[in-house]
Amino acid sequence: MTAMTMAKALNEGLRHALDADPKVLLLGEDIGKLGGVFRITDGLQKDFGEDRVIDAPLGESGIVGTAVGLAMRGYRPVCEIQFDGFVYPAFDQIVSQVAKLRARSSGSFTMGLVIRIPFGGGIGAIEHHSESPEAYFAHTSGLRVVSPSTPDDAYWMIQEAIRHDDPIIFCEPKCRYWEKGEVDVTASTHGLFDAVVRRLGEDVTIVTYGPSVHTALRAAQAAAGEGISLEVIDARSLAPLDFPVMMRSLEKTGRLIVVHEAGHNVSISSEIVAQLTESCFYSLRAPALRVTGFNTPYPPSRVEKEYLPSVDRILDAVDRVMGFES
Amino acid sequence: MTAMTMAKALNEGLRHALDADPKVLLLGEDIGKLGGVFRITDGLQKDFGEDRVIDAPLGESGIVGTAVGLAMRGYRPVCEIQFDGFVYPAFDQIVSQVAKLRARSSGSFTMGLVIRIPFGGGIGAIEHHSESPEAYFAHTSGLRVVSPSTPDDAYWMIQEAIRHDDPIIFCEPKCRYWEKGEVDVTASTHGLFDAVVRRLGEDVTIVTYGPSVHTALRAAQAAAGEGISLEVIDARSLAPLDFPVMMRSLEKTGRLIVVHEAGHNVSISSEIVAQLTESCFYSLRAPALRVTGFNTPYPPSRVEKEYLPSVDRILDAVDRVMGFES
Amino acid sequence: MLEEQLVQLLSPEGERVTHAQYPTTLNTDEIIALYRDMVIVRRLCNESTSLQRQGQLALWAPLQGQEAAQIGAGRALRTRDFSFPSYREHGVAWCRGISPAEILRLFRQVSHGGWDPQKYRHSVPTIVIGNQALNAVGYAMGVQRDGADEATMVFFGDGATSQGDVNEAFVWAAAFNAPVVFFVQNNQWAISEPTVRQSRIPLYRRAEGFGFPGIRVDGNDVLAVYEVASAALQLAREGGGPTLIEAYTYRMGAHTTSDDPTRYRFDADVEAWKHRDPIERVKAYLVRTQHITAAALTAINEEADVLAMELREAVLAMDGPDPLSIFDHVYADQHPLIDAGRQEMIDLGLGGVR
Amino acid sequence: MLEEQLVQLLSPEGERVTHAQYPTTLNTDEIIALYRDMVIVRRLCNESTSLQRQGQLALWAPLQGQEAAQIGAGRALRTRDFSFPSYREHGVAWCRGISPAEILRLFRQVSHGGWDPQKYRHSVPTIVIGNQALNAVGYAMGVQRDGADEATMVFFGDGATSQGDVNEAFVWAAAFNAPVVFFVQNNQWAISEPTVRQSRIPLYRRAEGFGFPGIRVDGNDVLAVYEVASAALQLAREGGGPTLIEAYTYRMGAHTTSDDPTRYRFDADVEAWKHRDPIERVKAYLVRTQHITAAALTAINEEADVLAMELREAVLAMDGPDPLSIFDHVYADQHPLIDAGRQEMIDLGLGGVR
Ligand SMILES: Cc1ncc(C[n+]2csc(CCOP(=O)(O)OP(=O)(O)O)c2C)c(N)n1
Ligand SMILES: Cc1ncc(C[n+]2csc(CCOP(=O)(O)OP(=O)(O)O)c2C)c(N)n1
Ligand SMILES: [Mg+2]
Ligand SMILES: [Mg+2]
Repeated sequence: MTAMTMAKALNEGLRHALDADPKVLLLGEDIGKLGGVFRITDGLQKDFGEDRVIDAPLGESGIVGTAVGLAMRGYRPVCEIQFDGFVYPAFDQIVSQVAKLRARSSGSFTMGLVIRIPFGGGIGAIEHHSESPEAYFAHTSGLRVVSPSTPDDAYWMIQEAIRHDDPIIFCEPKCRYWEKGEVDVTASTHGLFDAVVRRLGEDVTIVTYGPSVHTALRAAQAAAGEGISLEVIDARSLAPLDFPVMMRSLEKTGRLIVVHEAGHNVSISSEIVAQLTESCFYSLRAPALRVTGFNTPYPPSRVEKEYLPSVDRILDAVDRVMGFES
Repeated sequence: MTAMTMAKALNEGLRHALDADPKVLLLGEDIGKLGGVFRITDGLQKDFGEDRVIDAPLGESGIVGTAVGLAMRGYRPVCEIQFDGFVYPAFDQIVSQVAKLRARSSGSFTMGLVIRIPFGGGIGAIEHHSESPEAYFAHTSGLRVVSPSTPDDAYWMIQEAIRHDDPIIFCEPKCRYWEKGEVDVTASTHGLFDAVVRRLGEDVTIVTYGPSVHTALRAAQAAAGEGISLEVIDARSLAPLDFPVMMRSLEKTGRLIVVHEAGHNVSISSEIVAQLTESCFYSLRAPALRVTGFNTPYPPSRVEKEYLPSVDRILDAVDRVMGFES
Repeated sequence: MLEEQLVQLLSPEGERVTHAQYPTTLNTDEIIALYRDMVIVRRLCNESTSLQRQGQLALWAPLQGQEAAQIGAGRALRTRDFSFPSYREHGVAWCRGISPAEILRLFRQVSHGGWDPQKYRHSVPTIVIGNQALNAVGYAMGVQRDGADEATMVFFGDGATSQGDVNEAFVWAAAFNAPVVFFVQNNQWAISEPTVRQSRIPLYRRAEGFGFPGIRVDGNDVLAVYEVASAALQLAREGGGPTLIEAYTYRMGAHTTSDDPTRYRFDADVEAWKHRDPIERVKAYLVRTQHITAAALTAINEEADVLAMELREAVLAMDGPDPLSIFDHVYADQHPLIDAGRQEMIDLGLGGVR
Repeated sequence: MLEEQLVQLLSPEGERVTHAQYPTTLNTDEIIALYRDMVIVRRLCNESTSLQRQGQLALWAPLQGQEAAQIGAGRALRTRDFSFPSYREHGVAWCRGISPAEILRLFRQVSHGGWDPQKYRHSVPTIVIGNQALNAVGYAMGVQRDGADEATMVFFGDGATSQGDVNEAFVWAAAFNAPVVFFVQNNQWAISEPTVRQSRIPLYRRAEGFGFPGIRVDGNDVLAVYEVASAALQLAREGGGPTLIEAYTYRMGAHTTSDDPTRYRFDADVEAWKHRDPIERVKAYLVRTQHITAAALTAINEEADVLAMELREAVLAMDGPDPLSIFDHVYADQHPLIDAGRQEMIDLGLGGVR
């Protein structure tokens, strides 16, 4: 076990991936000398060269579009999108090529590429630097979407994602980059697409992911003080969702709250609630609630605290599901 | 009342809009002399000139991006995207500018533009010509998304959308373009964002929209033969969704099926089910079901019949909700 | 005036023209082989149009008029090169060794692809205009990293030059000096829109602005296309970087079988271009120079007819696909939504080829 | 060598240079006014950097080194023209009459915009690189349709020229002969990437490939920028269509206050560019020619100091926003999700400025 930040864990994970497979390449804006604006690729160009750690011209469609071609040639490109709000110029390549080329070619082309997106808010940034675009990708058949919430997950999930033969949208909770955690560099504990129960509880199941896992755990601690026991599930994989883990929990607690930063309208939480209310119809003792960002564009960061799901808002929802008469 | 096809109704609606307001402009590929590949703009360039009915260079980001600028200048641009699968190059402009410019400018800029997208399958087309991208837009705060299912709605909704000061994604069910229906050219019956009960029923509420309304109505007819009464609601507005109309129905029937062509994962039906199971928790007598396209890329059209929600698949779901023990 | 800008080795009347930079490297047999290719792909194209008219294909995108551009470029490619088509490059696919029936699988909509792109080193068609230009540059960057003696060629139309992706592809190719050849067939129409709607200057000049060479070739002159394409491919293989080739040609038919070109262009223009027919041109040359016999001409036509009949039979026999196959290649690995969908389809009794 | 390509009217040492195509139209008072603008915007920029360092701003994007480019272009605009900034054009905003405090609203993150774009005829900042180029062309197409005697100018950086949107903007501007001027500040860096990563030839030449004029001006020479921009704007107003201006300049500071340029560039380069400082250049000219007195120079500096102090006070006093305001301008019309969100926030007790 080694303590490191998520940023460092990702950096180490990428380094291992570059070491393990000469076909692994990194592409992105400012990922070379600068090491990326978050320093996730710090030192990698120096050690692996400009041909493997590629400073890209300023165009996201170009980054993903050339990564597609590199994947066709048998490479394993890892794209860095500098911030969540800058992935949209690449949306066409992602939806029309990345997600579909394997099927179109009846499996002849392997789209073994990873698109890393530092996502979510809470860092006091300006517009377009705090978005949560995961729903767009989760809705797109042909893609997989994952999000680590701890340094250990970051270290392992990035390596597993790079090794995987499917295209993976890798959402990194940027507000957690600098939090430290223990990393077990000897072996990974969970499968890439497994949901994980982060805290056992009896009364309410909280399903969440990425930046909000930490918030939910703090809420659970606070709730425990009031005698309410929250089970916190880190979804980790947003597409596919690991419903069996969530169902087992819900069958126990009978109450569900889903938490994420994206607005709730047509979102990951919509899918979780829809699917679980179908699968656990008998077990549900109260309507499932969602604690999410509001359905507005991400606001100026001076008011992001009020926009984002907070411990208070989660506890408020806990009160509501606990108080529901059923 | 006049009988006309949806294609003709849209053409007439656009003509009225062009007539009524000199600021209305149409932009799109091949919308001039050709009248669009579906002939929705047939004759309009001839009558309103090349400055108002603009054959665009081949670039969807260009179409939407210039429309944004025209809207800033006080015009009311109506963009035609030739087929659903070609809207993605414009995704960045739609998400980052169209949806956000009003808020960013504190209301100084009005994004009174319409993006028309012939959407959905069932016409035997090749890849990228049968997609259902509505979930992407419905998830995006700042946009509104509507879809007519009848010629009468097409005629009125396009005019209302053009007059509206918010940006509207206008999803036209292309497989219904050539079906005729009565159009009341004297007055519109419903508000642009109202859901409408297309058929009254007692046992199960079917919520659907666009191309699937027709399918649901046929299923309702078939079910009636077996003594089961389906209430069919045409959502019409996909963002915002008109929940009060759906709730009233569900409180009566206690059973819900949502039908659409897009895959169900993180979709409009996810949101409808999540919201209605929360709002109508007491009324629900069976788990809500979804009958949708499969979660794969849209398949070769030789098998689209099997991919799309059909009368049989709806009836199968009806059997399941009716048979559910609660 | 037009001709001045164009690299041309055969005049429209089939006279040999010399060009300082591009001597002909082809012998008579090779020229006859190109002629044969062109006759065959046109014949197969016509057969496909009629198959579509008879309801056997969902759609057809005819190549008529563009045979010289496609065969010239397609034959300039070496086996180990890799090529990226749009949706109209049936002639290039033919050169890559893909069978006509495989080409029609997409148009019969039993598949979105139709052939194994790795086997033929020719990617599956790209329908979203312009996407493949960036994919090709990426592929070429891979070739470059492999240190391989290969070139990548990507095909798109005049309309595609307006797409952001194509222009980003130019940026990337220039920035990385990628071994890629951009081959634009300027057939003068993007469905109903003339090229002037996309650009007010000749398209080959676009490359200058990005800092790499652009060249305009008479796209109806198979000898010229072959030489220009060969030179650009060789330059790419040798590390000379990208080239943009504009093959100036004409779409003699409709955009696709869904299109009605009478709505937007004059018959007279179409007639005028018949005098520049790429097949007639090389035939005139071969006949005038007595490089080909009447018997050989007949034999080629007959061979084309046979291939057309074989194609028809293959298409009529082309079944399926099994609806269950839509779940087969979405992911490389197990996926719960795929498993559930497959099971649902089986339960609904929708599987199986009918 | 570099200078040869550049339109220059003042040498780095402040000597007047003549240019056949661009005579100076400015009198001494006007040149002094430009100097004053430049001194003020630099002073305000430095104040903003220190406000950021003190935690009063979320971020700051300094313009240091680019004052001549921005003031030259900004003053060439007429009131009725419309301009589209990126995120660094504080100097242009100043010229448009926007108050320094309004400019800082975005950087304090009390707003994503900061000023009323219709009032000042200067759009809100665009952060997604390249988007505004297409928006500007659309705006210019509106001007064209209105038959108005106005030009549109759009600002972006060297990095932005790689984006699809910027190149599509070139396509559209050329196709419609839109009255738009593309003003690229080539400050030689896109964060850590030198311009050569985007293009291997000078950026102004990109326009040629799209069929409209491109011109490279010394972006550190305010006189030259003013004249080149004025001419291009006038051409646009008169129906002459688009121009691409590349202002060759240098980002003397960091990309933003979040950036650490020591990781990717040499101090020596930064030092070298100090000799080309745009403010020193015009000052040297004014002093050498005795067009300005020492007292006047001091007065300008003092005025700048006062403005900086006023800015600081305004920023410190800048409150809010009320969290409830996030619901105010998302839609023009009633929307149930907005109503519900607002109500939820009120119920949670989160509203109100703190
Ligand atoms: C992104 C996108 N937008 C629109 C279309 C619809 N479309 C198909 S072909 C075509 C015209 C293409 O013209 P060009 O590039 O000249 O190729 P050609 O068909 O002439 O070979 C259009 C607009 C598309 N396929 N993709
Ligand atoms: C689409 C997009 N991708 C990435 C970014 C992140 N980013 C912000 S500024 C910048 C560099 C821009 O360079 P340039 O265009 O030269 O403008 P400058 O900052 O030098 O004024 C980048 C990559 C962005 N804002 N938008
Ligand atoms: Mg064409
Ligand atoms: Mg720059």
